[in-house]
Amino acid sequence: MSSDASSASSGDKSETSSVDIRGLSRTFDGRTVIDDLDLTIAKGEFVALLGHSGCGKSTLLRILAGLDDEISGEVIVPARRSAAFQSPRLMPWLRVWRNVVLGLPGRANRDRALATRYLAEVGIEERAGVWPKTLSGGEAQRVSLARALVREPELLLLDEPFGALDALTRVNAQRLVGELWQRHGCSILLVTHDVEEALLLADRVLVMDAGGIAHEVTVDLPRPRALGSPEFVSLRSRLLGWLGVHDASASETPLERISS
Amino acid sequence: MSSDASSASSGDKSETSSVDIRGLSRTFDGRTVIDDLDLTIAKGEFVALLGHSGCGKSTLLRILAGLDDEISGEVIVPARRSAAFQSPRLMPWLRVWRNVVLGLPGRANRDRALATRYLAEVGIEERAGVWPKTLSGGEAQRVSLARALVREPELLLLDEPFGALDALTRVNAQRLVGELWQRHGCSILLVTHDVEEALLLADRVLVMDAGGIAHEVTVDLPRPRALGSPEFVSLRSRLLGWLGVHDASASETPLERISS
Amino acid sequence: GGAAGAASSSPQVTLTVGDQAKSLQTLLNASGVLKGTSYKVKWAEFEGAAPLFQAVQAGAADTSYAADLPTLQAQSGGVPVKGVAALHNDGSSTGIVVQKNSSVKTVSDLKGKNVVVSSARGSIAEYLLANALQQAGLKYSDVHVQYLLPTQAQAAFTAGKIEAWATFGTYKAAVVDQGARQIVDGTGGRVSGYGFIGAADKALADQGKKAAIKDFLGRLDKALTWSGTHQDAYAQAIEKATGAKAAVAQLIVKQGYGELVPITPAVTKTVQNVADTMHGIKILDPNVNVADSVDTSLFAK
Amino acid sequence: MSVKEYAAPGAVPPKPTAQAAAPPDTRLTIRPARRARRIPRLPRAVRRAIGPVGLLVAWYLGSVTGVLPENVLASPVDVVRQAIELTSSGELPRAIAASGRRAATGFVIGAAIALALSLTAGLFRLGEDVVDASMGMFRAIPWVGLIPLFIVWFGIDETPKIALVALGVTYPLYFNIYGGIRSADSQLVEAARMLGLGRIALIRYVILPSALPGALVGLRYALSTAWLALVFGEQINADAGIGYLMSNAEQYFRTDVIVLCLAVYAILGLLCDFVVRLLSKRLLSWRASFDGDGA
Amino acid sequence: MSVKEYAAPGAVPPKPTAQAAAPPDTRLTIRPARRARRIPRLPRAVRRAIGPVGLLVAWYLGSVTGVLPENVLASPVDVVRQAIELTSSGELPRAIAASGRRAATGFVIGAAIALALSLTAGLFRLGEDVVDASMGMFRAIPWVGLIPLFIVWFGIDETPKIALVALGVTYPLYFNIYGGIRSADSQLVEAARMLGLGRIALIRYVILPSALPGALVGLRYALSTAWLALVFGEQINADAGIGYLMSNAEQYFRTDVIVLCLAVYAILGLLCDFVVRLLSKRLLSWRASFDGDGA
Ligand SMILES: Nc1ncnc2c1ncn2[C@@H]1O[C@H](COP(=O)(O)OP(=O)(O)OP(=O)(O)O)[C@@H](O)[C@H]1O
Ligand SMILES: Nc1ncnc2c1ncn2[C@@H]1O[C@H](COP(=O)(O)OP(=O)(O)OP(=O)(O)O)[C@@H](O)[C@H]1O
Ligand SMILES: [Mg+2]
Ligand SMILES: [Mg+2]
Repeated sequence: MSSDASSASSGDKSETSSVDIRGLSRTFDGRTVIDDLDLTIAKGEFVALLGHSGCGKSTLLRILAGLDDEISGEVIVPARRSAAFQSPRLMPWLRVWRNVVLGLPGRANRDRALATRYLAEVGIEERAGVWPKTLSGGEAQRVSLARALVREPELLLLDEPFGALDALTRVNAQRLVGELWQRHGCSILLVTHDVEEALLLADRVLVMDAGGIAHEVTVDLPRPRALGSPEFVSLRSRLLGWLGVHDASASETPLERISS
Repeated sequence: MSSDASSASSGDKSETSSVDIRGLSRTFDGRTVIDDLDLTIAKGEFVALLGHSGCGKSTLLRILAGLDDEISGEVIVPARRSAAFQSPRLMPWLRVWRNVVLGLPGRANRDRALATRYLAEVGIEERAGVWPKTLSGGEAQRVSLARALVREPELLLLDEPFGALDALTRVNAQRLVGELWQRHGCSILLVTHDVEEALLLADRVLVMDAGGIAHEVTVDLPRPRALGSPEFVSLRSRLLGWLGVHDASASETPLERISS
Repeated sequence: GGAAGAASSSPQVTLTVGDQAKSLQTLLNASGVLKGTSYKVKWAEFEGAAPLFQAVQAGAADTSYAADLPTLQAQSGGVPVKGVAALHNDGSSTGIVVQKNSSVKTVSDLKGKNVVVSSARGSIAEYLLANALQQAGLKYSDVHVQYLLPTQAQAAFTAGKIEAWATFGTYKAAVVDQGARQIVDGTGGRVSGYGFIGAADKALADQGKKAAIKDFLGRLDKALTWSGTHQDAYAQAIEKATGAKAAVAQLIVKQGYGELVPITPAVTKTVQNVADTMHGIKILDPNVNVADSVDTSLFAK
Repeated sequence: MSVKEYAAPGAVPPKPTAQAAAPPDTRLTIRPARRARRIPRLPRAVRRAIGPVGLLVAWYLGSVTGVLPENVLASPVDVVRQAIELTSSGELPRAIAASGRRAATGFVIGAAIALALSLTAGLFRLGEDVVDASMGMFRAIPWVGLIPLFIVWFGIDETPKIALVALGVTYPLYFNIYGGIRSADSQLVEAARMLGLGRIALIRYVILPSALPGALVGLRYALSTAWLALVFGEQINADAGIGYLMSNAEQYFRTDVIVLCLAVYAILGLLCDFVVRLLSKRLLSWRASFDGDGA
Repeated sequence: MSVKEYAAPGAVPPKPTAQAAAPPDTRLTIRPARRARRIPRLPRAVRRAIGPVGLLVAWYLGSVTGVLPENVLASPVDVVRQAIELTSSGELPRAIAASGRRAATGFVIGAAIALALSLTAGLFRLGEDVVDASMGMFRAIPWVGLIPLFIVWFGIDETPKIALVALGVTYPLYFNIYGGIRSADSQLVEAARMLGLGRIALIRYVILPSALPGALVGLRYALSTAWLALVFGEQINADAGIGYLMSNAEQYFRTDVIVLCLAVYAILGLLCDFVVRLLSKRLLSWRASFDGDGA
């Protein structure tokens, strides 16, 4: 890994910001995916990131995770980060519970009780002892989420962590993330395709396009938030508009377009 | 593959039904995941399958696809099937377009124009010539969808094919599937976690639970369907109730539970 | 096979001559004696006696060329081969050497020592060791014999890893050159000095081949005679054919077999003694009846 | 980067000529797995014995009919007789024990070297450049040519024999472990880094498990190489061992003993294979991979 | 199967003692890749030459200081002199050409056999049972012991030499291709079946590409084996070839020629490796796998 600790680099904003990105660019084989992007995430802030498929969300997360250094620009992130990737990326040769606590320091990486507690949180404690290959799609995604949550980071990077979950499981997982965030005060960057999810959870919602942050909206609704409130509905429709679903009326979900 | 053509087995219902399942069971290491399940899908019917994560939806699809024969019970399916799996399962050593037309008979498996047409349908024709490893999550899912659609099957099995897509891309992909279905008259079994998606697209919505079809509802709303119609809203709330999101009022989405 | 006369004049006969390290081939080509044969000579080259006899056994070579002991070993092992002519030298090429500062001065001093024998079990060097010990009044079991291939033993000897080495030819010459002491050599009848040209039973049964072998032996005799009178030309031929250095080539010429002799009862008796000695130390088992393992009808002087 | 507008619906080709015209109404029955319904199959062990036993029979027939001449490949009957004789005299068990000791020691040393080298080459680019190029070169050098050097360095006792085994074992293990490390899924490596695994933990929990399938292939090859290296090793001043037994028999044209040694090698090979199979089954139970058709 | 109610929120451990206490405010700068900023590195070819060149230097120093005795390992100077001489006389090029022809023919035959066998064993359970067990057994049989049999079957001309090469090449290729086939991802095999790929297409588009990384490891090993087998093969009635040159030099005591042959083998090994590297780069460009740290 080519990221080095550098206390000097925590400049003027360091006391309040968790992530500082200045002029970040990333090019794949001549295709610029991230183009001179600036972004600051405050300490303890919950930021949601929306954007079309292929617009560079995962790329941005990988850079913040320190996994991609073929970049230009300046990126400052907390040392203690944790991520749930878009695909579960479980180690197939470790039992589910070992996957959850893998990488925890010291004896904790053998702490089955700890792993089981988090697996219970995502509703699959009874699968703690099996091989990952036997998990269903949603189960694997939940293990991956548990693995990200167990390590109490300062910055939590979540790449569509609820995509493969059914309605009930998803609600529970969202609530779990919300609670952990409030309890530990970490910063969260959540990539999602669900506008309502973004608005329910985040302090700020960003829309990525053309390699940068094209739109940004601060959600200063009080928590817990109600889907039906007029502010919520108008925010949703604004975001959907930015995402290209222009003809969705305030009371419609994007799907309605199918019937138009 | 252990499925043999057997014209004798197409019994009394064969003229009208596409899929016939009688008393199907599947057990993994003593855990019964599918338990004496009966299901008939008519020719040209569009069936959506809902259910909690890990309830056996993908297992059922794998059986219908002929990929799992450690079953008991009787399963009759059309010879010409096609599937988009929950994970994209692209061959990493074939360019994107080769993946799309892979397996088509004769010269068609080299027909780049055909592949590109379908890739254009899902909005990624410009990525036709790259290696799958460079695709984003949503891009890979769309390639997988294009690969399933290109072969014009009699039974199309779709396992959460829109899960990783943003709102706009998803609307377009849904429309594409709907159109192809109407044009070719194939039967479709669509696994989804999105209740609205199920209600917008399907003739019939099934809810799987405890290894069988626990609930079933026929959606005889006219197409195109409107999300806002009272029948739609009441169907949605019934389905959400079956899925365990009991306190969702008719006008709320499941997410609202977070705020309660 | 057909009638002797018809076969011997038939151009169809191909004689596959077994050879070790191109020795015969070089000699016969250099002396030019093979011109005008009525049969075709094909060479079968091998690294040592064992693979050569394997080829004879497998029917891939018609004749063999080896010292007395390897030939006896092959016959003892059931290889269908008979000696048809004997080769002779003075035995000086075989010897036992020790490190220059060794306390071993005579054969009797070897008692209780490790002695390395090259090339292998049942080689002439081993016979020399056995015979020398016997003459010195020792039992064969008074020394501890170790077997090493010559290249390996040479490396070990040079590196001082072995004290006494029963060896032969260029290997011996090389270490003696560097100061090693020879405590005994094969002269004076300590080794028989005999080698054999052998013929496969199958070849002998084929009249055409038998005639060819007979003719070949005559030419080989001439070639050996030539080598005695044209030592320099012969040495140069060896250098050219094998890449050996001049000194080595000269040594080969000097120590090589100098004449072809018929297998007379005297030869048979000498070689039988060798066989008996080796049988006595359980190196040659079963023993070979030499008189029964030769065919004296092909070569006489 | 802007999202393109999708092609108009009409652009979907109305009838892509792609699909072969299977009769539109054909339906199949998915049959429950055969094993549940047919007569139980031959047990695995029996089926795996088909090959070796078949070869044995072929050998016997070849000997009887004279296709395999007696003086080149002794008949099974002779070989069995010889086996009984050498076993009761204790020579064969002693040889196997001596060779086994050498093979085991050499194997352990070689495996340790191979692991160290392949980790160096697999984990560091510089290590790769320096080690891997040298290994490719070394491997190509015939070690029979190096035996004199071995003798100079290691003497003529046990050490050079063990060193030869170690040398023979190192290459297949090195190449396969190195190849295995380099085929580790980069996504998993990334995940592990994100989880904060240090270098040691990364090796232990990600790199080595990834390399395991390859390493087991190498192990299979290396185990038989360990025995084979002794065919040459035991020509160096040995007085026991199967290699010694065999080269000795070669010297004396004892085809029955030679073939007995070959048979012992074959049996040892089968045993080693069996061990590797067991090991693979245990160590790779996490794997979801192609395991051949039912046929 | 019913979905369990989730644990009550309070059950989340308030402070799992898991995380090491890194100072809570530590932040890092993700630095752009070094290659973009530092002095350009040594080119790859130069770095890969470090190992071989280093060994050359060690050899030279060893010869000069007497650590490597002259009569065991000739000095580089002598070897170079010999190389020039034998090259100008045409003997060395002729030897390489002769060995190369044999190695190439044998390699092609061996590779074809290995491919056929590994496909049989990899694709069919019955094939696995019969072929794989036999291969494990055959591999363990020392082929030096089989040379007499080879002579009976193939005579003493070119055929036994080529057969030896083929035999040596078959095993590493077989083991690695078979291992590769068996590590094919079952998810991809399923996908391919679903797409209606027939058996041939399955092999061509799924099984063989999956086995490719393993096969390339085997190829690397097999290519050097091809040359090495000739060290023995060319002891049987050869009059050209590097193996012949070497054993001849052994007979006549030419350590300089021996070492020259070893050097030629080493260079051939490097060349073969280079070819396999190129091939890997081309054939595996689709792969996203671990390629070592930047170090
Ligand atoms: N290694 C790579 N080489 C080349 N192109 C790449 C590579 N990785 C990603 N890309 C391309 O960069 C673009 C952004 O990818 P990214 O994964 O960040 O998208 P995303 O916003 O996460 O999309 P999705 O919502 O579909 O997951 C995509 O078009 C993708 O094809
Ligand atoms: N090979 C297997 N061995 C053991 N258990 C398995 C295997 N495959 C699936 N299962 C289990 O069977 C159950 C059903 O799996 P399935 O993949 O059908 O779920 P699903 O309904 O598709 O869930 P999701 O919505 O999360 O994808 C899960 O609990 C899963 O862990
Ligand atoms: Mg993404
Ligand atoms: Mg599923």
